[in-house]
Amino acid sequence: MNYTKQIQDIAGRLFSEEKIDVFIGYRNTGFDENQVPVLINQYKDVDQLLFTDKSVFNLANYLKYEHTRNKRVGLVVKGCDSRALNLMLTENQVKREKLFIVGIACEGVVDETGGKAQNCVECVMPDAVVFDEMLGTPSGKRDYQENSDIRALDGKSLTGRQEYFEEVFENCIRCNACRHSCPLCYCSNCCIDQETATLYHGANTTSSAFHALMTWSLHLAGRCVDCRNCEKACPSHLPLHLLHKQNEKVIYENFQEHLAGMIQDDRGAFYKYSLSDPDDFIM
Amino acid sequence: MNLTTYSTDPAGLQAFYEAIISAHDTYAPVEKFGKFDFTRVDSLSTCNTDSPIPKTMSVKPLFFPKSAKVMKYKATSEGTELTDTEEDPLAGKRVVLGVRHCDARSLQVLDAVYKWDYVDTDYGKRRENTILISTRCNEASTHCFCTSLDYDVEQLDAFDVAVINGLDEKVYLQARTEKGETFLKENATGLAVANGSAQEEMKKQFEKFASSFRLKMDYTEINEKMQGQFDSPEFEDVSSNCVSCNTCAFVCPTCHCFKISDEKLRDEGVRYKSYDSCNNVYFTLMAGGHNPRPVKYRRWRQRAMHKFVYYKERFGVNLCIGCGKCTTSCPVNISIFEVVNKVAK
Amino acid sequence: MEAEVKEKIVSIEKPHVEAPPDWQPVIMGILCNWCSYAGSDLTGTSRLQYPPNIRIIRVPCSSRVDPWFIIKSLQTSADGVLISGCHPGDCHYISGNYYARRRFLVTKRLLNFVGFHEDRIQFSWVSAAEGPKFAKVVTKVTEDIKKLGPLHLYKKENISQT
Amino acid sequence: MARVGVFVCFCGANIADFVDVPAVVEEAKKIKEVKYAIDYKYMCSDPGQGMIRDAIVAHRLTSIVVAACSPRMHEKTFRKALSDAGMNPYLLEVANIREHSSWVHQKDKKAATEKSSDLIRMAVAKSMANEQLHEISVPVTKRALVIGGGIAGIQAALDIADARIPVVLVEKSPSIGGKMAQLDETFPTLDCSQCILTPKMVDVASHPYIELLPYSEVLELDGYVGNYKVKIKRKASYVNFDTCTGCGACWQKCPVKVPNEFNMGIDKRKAIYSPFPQAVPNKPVIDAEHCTMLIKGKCGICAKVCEKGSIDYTMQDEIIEREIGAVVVATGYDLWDPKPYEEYGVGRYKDIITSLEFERMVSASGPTGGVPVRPSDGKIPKSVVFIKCVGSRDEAKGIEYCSKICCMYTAKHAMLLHHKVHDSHAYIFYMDIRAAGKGYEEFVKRAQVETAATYLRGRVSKIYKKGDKLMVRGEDAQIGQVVEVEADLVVLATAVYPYKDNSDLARLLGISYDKYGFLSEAHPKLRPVETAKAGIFLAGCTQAPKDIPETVAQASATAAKVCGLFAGDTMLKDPMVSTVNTDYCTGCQNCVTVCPYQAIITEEIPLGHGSKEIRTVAKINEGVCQGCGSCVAICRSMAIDLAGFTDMQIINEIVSI
Repeated sequence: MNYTKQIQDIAGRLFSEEKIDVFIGYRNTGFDENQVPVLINQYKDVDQLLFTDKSVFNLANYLKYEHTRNKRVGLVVKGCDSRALNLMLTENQVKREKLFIVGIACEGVVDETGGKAQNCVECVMPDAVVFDEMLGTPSGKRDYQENSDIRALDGKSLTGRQEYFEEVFENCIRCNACRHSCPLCYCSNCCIDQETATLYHGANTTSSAFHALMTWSLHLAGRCVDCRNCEKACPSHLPLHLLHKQNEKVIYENFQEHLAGMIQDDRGAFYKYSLSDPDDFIM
Repeated sequence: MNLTTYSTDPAGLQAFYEAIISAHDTYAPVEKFGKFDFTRVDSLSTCNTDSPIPKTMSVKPLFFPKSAKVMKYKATSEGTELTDTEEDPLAGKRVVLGVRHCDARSLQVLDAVYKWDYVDTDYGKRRENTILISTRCNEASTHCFCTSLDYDVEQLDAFDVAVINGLDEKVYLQARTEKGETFLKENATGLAVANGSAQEEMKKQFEKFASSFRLKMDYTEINEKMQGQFDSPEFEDVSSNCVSCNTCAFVCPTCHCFKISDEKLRDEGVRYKSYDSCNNVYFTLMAGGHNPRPVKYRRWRQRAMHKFVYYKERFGVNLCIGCGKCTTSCPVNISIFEVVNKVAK
Repeated sequence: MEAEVKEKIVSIEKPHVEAPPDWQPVIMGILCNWCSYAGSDLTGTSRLQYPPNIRIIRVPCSSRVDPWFIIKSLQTSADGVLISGCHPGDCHYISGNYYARRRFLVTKRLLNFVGFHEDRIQFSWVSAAEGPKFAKVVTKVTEDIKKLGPLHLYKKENISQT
Repeated sequence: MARVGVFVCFCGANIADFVDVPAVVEEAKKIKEVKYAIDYKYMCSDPGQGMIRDAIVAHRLTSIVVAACSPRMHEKTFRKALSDAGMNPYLLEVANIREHSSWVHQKDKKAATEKSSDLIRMAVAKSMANEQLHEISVPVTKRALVIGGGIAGIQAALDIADARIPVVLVEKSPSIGGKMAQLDETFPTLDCSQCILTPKMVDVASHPYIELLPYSEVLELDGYVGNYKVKIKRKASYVNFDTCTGCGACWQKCPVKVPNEFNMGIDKRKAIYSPFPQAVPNKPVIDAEHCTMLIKGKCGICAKVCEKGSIDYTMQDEIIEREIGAVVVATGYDLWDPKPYEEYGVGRYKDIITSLEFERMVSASGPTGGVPVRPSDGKIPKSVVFIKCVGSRDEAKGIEYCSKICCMYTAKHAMLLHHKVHDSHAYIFYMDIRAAGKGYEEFVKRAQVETAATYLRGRVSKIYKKGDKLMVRGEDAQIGQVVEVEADLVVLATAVYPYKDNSDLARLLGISYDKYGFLSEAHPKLRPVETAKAGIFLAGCTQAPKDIPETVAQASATAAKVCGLFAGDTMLKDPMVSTVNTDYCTGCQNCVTVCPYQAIITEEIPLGHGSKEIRTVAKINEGVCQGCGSCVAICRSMAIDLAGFTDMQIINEIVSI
């Protein structure tokens, strides 16, 4: 997977035709194998751009910040990124006409060890679902498969899960990197920073980490697109995807909903209902 | 002050560590979720005293924890009554193994602010009761630039005992403070005092280490040039791909900004002091709604200027020790080294 | 034949401390105004008896219940939570309980996933006419939670005890 | 500083016997914010309320907690007490220590006392976050819409219009009158239906405050109580009502014959028709489905014979809009289709008819001139079997409920049959005779005596044909034997069923309906004419089966409700509605999606103070919001809060115990 040249061409064309003000892509860090996001403002910088299987970070996140507000933006999105973008469009966070979306038919990115990342192995939609121009050959939607970590944890006893997660929440330092790196956490005033939360869970204790992460994962239930920006950002390397994949699993299995962001104007499972939703857990 | 150097081999070092662990409250890097935290250990096998640099968190939480109780209060119909919190869990006598030189230096830097106009007694007590045993690195990591900063890495006395690898599988334990000297006298029983070649071997080791750095700069130049760069347009550029995630400040060994929060339950409450970060939008939000740093570049400017200008002006040292933890942890690998070099151009 | 032997799933929480002998659970009850609160009133007017461990909060509709309230309750004094609303189709506000039902399922499963026994988070539909049902539900929930013992997971520190 | 007053009620012995009230008061005094706590025997009594009023002034209280019975019982009472003392009534919280404590923990006084203290603590904590709320005043459009021109709609329209409130009366058929116009005589007085109804119909047509829209349907209802906007389709009648005199020349000459719905299809009407002679308005309409001119473009006779030139074949449906403040739904009923009763031979035997067909036959103005005849051969029946509860009270084939009016009208039918055909005999199969009502039982008795009708208690199991007679086999439960009756005519008292488009209408209006399609009242006992949606009321059989007096009574009740609603220029509404904090709103509009009342709209505001850029945020229409809180719970940024049940209030309650 290498679309470096195509992306440079597209960005160059867009700048020369004055169709965009800023282009968001990836560049090399210059000191190691990793790639980092880059925001390009002018034609002469387009040769920095590249795209390979190390282009991991979900660029839709940058549409939250002041750099892109009210500007015409070009950006590169993989399958998962485009689903997040789709939700941002549905939730009126960005205007479609201000975007030029370069969609990628993604073949999966690599994780830290250099192997194919877990979320890419389990990816349900490698192709961008919203785009102006598509690069690569779309391979189409895939079947939903249960996350292997969830299956492993489900197999554990309740005590086992409890002990595991106690360690997770203990190790959270409440830096909020997870929420800041999430494209769908775009609220300007997060509920966790409001008085209703801080009066009772204002400090960085384990108890407030639990409180914050639970609230966060429930706010992303039915919306998380499994791009794992949060996990990449977490300085404590916590397995945050577990919370989201668990919610995704419950929603997928019980409500027969589309996975988050797959189709336009689909707001996610919590914002609609079906008369036939399961009722057996209610007395 | 006469500081002794002892000599041993890796097995002897292990035995030394084991003896410490059995005799003292000992903290050492323990792997959790793929990164190493300084945690209380009961045996050497559970920790890694030579944990990889990019994956090791700083020692800061042992002195300035992510959340600490400051005081308690109880409100009744008569009024509000204040009490001290229970005993500080970090105040006891303890030994920390596997600290890196840079990390230890950070405490020296922090001492300046903690013992400044207001003396933080909790912090002071924690410092006082801790013996730091530092391992000198053999090779610099990708984002390391400690040798380019305003302290002598080789002769650093920010820790009590230095562990340095010599030639031929030799390991030297060198006391760097009197506290360390006493500690080694008590604990390094059975270890031979190093012979004359030790100094030379250690110097060689340092030279080899110093030559392994990818990043090098002249801090005096940076300090000087940064002063006039408050309005530099570069800040906007270098912060453009920042996601304001706060990670850099939370993992930084020298970042010491905190927030005070009162957590209450019924009529009682605890006041906590917890980490905060100047990269947080709320950090400078005022009660009236005004925020002088509502945008990323201003927050980045604060971060860079504080580290290399303001702190230097006030305390004479840089608030950066070149450990590279922020760059490693940053989801988009923004390097403070790159930032200051670009700005100071 | 798949000879996969699954680890036996034992649904017990790890006991943190022994329950004191006179321990009584606290159950947070959040009831919708139109059905369940009215139903609980009817339990009272009918003088039907149930265990005194529940503390009832009135909300207009089960859809007013943010999963937050469940988390907050479990993190403060509650050992268990009971949320009750109108039967499907009976919602005073047309569709509130349908939205609530989805949230409840996901919340319950998530909390169970991270280590809470599922009996600690319970839901019921109680109509304004179901006074006896309300008494039965509260009795059952109380018994379930008594069996589980005090909840200690992620509790906000109990200040007076430390 | 908060100064809370706690008032604990003994409720006579109701609370005091099972809860140690003085101990609860002492416990309440320990709460930091509580500056005054006291108990009293009956807090809701006048002296009790007086204590609250006095304490508010004497102790400068900032919020009040009353620990007594359920807030559903006396919240309003105590709020009034606060108002009287000059305090905002919404600074009150009620701790329910009767229904939730003393009455349900009668065996454990200690636990009940502890629980009561906890409930008070929660109420005090909640009151800490209480804010002063003010009833919302909503402007009112003083015009009512009545849907349905049967007796319910007519009565409602007349009563409202008599109060000088303009009424728009919408009727889907060409004439008002409804089912009552089809009846001959009415029980229990046997007065002529037309005689009592037609004057009312004329009143409607001539009333200066009523805008009659016959041959029209409601398409859309927008807005909220006091401020609805309705879209009405006026179906093309192809006759200019303004110039038409109703002379009748057109329908006399029209060559197309169509089964006459008004007469239950017993005879024929023309393609241009007025449903019945006393129709109001008495103007014909052209049935577009059958008129050859409209289908094939040939004929045009009516236009030729019309002296006024009122026929206009090019007329189109017209959509008109009206602003209204309240709606009365009076869409009435249909008869249930007895098809599932195959064993009766419904559909196979012509001489099995429904009660309404019988009604048309015995009507003096009916198709048979007031004489019942057998549809098969036109002979006058001598032996007539009436079967009651066809569909009603039959869970297997029909519906569960009792249609209420069949017992009475069957007795009436027996009487009418006796009057019209003196040598006839009526057999009536029944399950029970339900004749509760003024003069009803007497009427049934009278029918039994006067007509000597044979009442057979039991269900009919089978009807079969024998020669030109129908053999009705059923059980006579009183003698425990199967009986067979030879009948010339069988009349089925089929169940009263909601008008078939009722559920569609309900959805359009945004009100609820039951599984049959009857529209649901807000409360079965205490709010029987209101719906859950403010400003929409129900009259007549659209809500449940009813007889005429009940229908008229309910219609008048709706009129009273409408007049009450319109009594002032604005109307006051509970302030427990959602509010948006635009600083926090991200404009994701998920709240717009989940609001069941479409009460949330969006507005554009400046991005920041003085900024030229705009952003979109949610805005609550206070008049529409019913305060369910659905939007609050799904708002991730917590930008929406529900007055009276704010996040802070509920969390305060949660953490207070």
